[in-house]
Amino acid sequence: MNLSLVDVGFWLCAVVSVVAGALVFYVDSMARATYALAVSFVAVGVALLLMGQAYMGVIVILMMVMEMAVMAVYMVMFMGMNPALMPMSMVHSHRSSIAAGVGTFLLLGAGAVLVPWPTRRGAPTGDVTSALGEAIMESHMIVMIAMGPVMVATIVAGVVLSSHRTRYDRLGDDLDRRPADDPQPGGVGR
Amino acid sequence: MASLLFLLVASFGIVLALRVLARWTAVSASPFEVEPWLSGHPPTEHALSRYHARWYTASVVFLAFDVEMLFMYPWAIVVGHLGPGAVVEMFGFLLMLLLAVAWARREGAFRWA
Amino acid sequence: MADSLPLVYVVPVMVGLAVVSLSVAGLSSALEARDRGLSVGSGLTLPLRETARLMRQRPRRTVSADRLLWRSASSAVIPLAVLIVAFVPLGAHALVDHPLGLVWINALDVVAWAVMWLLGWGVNSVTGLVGGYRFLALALGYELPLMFALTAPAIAAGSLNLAEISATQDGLWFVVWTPVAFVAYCWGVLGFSVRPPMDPGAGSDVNGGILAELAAVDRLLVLAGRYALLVAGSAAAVPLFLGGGAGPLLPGWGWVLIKTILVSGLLVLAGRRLPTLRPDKLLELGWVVVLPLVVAQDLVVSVIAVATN
Amino acid sequence: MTLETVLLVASALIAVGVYGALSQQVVVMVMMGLELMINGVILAAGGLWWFLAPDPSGQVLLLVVIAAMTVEMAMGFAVATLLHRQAGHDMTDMAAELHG
Repeated sequence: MNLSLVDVGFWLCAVVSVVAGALVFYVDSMARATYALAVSFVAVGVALLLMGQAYMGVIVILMMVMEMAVMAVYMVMFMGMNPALMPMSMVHSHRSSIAAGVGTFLLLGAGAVLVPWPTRRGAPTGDVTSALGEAIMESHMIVMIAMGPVMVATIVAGVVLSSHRTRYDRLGDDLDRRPADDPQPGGVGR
Repeated sequence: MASLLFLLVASFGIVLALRVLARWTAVSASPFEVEPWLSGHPPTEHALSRYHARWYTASVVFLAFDVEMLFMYPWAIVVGHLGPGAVVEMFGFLLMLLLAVAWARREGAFRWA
Repeated sequence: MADSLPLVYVVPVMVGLAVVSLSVAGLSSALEARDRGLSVGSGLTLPLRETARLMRQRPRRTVSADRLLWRSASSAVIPLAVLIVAFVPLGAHALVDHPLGLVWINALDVVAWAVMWLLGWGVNSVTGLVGGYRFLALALGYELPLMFALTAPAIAAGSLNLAEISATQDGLWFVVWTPVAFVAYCWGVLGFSVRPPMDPGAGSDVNGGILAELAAVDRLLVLAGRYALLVAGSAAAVPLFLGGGAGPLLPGWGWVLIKTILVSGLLVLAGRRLPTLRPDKLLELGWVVVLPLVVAQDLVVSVIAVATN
Repeated sequence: MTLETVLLVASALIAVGVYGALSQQVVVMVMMGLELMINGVILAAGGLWWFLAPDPSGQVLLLVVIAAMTVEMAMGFAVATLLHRQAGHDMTDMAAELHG
């Protein structure tokens, strides 16, 4: 068996991503849990790089590090207790969850090994990134068109859910109070 | 990729070397354990229990908006030869998002609340 | 990636980054010294003396600090700057000549989010944590304009490779017709290197914020790393907006070096002239003024790119 | 590195995610479990693309997975914030009262 550098890199990424992923639910500190998940994502990003998907690899690293940085804030603010000082167990139905996890692995793993995968058809184009750019602009334009409303809906729903003061609290019943009444002044128009 | 890996190792190596060197040059290598500086007050709680971020809504808007960067980079390198259609599509998409941002602004999403 | 520079060039690049960072730090403290009526010379040598002092200082740690994350964060600032510089072409080629160099630079500047917040978190001090949160709040404001600013040169050049982007600016630098993107980019550089005026996260009103309680070699690594990040960000601006290694007489790397020094010097000067920008003031400004402006800049660039193609 | 090994690693990630999503009590930790599962899906989709059909469609699919994940995070955070505000005794409300 000849092991190439790519194989070594892949196995390294594989071990790091799974171990870091498991650490998320093992460590006591919320910051450590979040950043363990970030490490897991970075390892998967590197694995994508090794599989000839440079853009996907880099963008996974970019997006996930950014999102985990925000995630850490939510973890710290909303966990309601302080595991940085005291070890905690915030787990319920531990045994059945482990059983579910193991079952999932056996099922998916068996599928991965036993399914007779077809052989590769086609080869990657020279420039995967620009092929992707052309795909989202031409043959798969529908994805872009669908994603716009989805993101607008996410922004609107997210703001509605997460803010406890609406425009009527800020601008008055007739929406004509200027400057707006905010707990803390700032921003544009002050 | 190999040179990137090499640089990663080399730069962390330099940092490690500085840390090791500092053990030699410092007046004492054993760390001095102190309480955090609080104008002389003794800390009575953990640091995180005294502060609350005030920009949750802004971070939600940010996360929703930054999805667009996924599409922006592949688009950027092909727009030149795809022509006006690609420009119209992308900026229509962005305009929609900016309208959502303007709406979020009226709801006070970018204010401390 | 066959075009990457040979690995021996790592040494001069790292030495260059260190020397330029020290010089920029010297400029900054010399200006500070002049404003305080001290001798400019003492300001110029302050970074060297500070280095010696911090290497001599006894290390400190706070009670129940998260030492793993704190140490990891303070160790990561300098490597982050080195990796950004690795993608910057010194003339025709970079240390790492990747087809997606631009996206890499964006990904690396995002890593600063994690590093700076962890610096504030790890110390287990309320002032440090407040600094970390301030940094993140500021990052929410500057990051999207920075991303759109990075896109402008990519659209104009039709490439995400920094060497190709700098080669496209034959005769006309992108800064001339993408000034908004350039300013937004510089704003982002000041943001991720936590330099004034984008440094409320390290403000003196919160006892140094993310720098609180850092001492000895930990403090040295972070303070030096902040200057290195500023220099690395300025170096990345050179192929993006300032024509890369283009210039008379000198070889490509010489011009990259000169332009890098000029940009980082200008950013230090600007930082001394402007008041500290607070996240609560800046968040909305970034979203409803700067972001649409940068998007409009991208629109102009892409219309020109389509028209000239 | 073969398709089988990539999918095995992806299954391991998904399995750990399933454990986390089922066993955790706090909303944000449940989200971490979900994200770990999506992490596995990203790896599996990348592997399938590379080993079976390296054409742009697979990449577009990956983009959609990543976008879906980000949307999931934004909505998850929004819901977590809402739940926290509804609890009525959190720091945010206390902070708002102080400003009153």
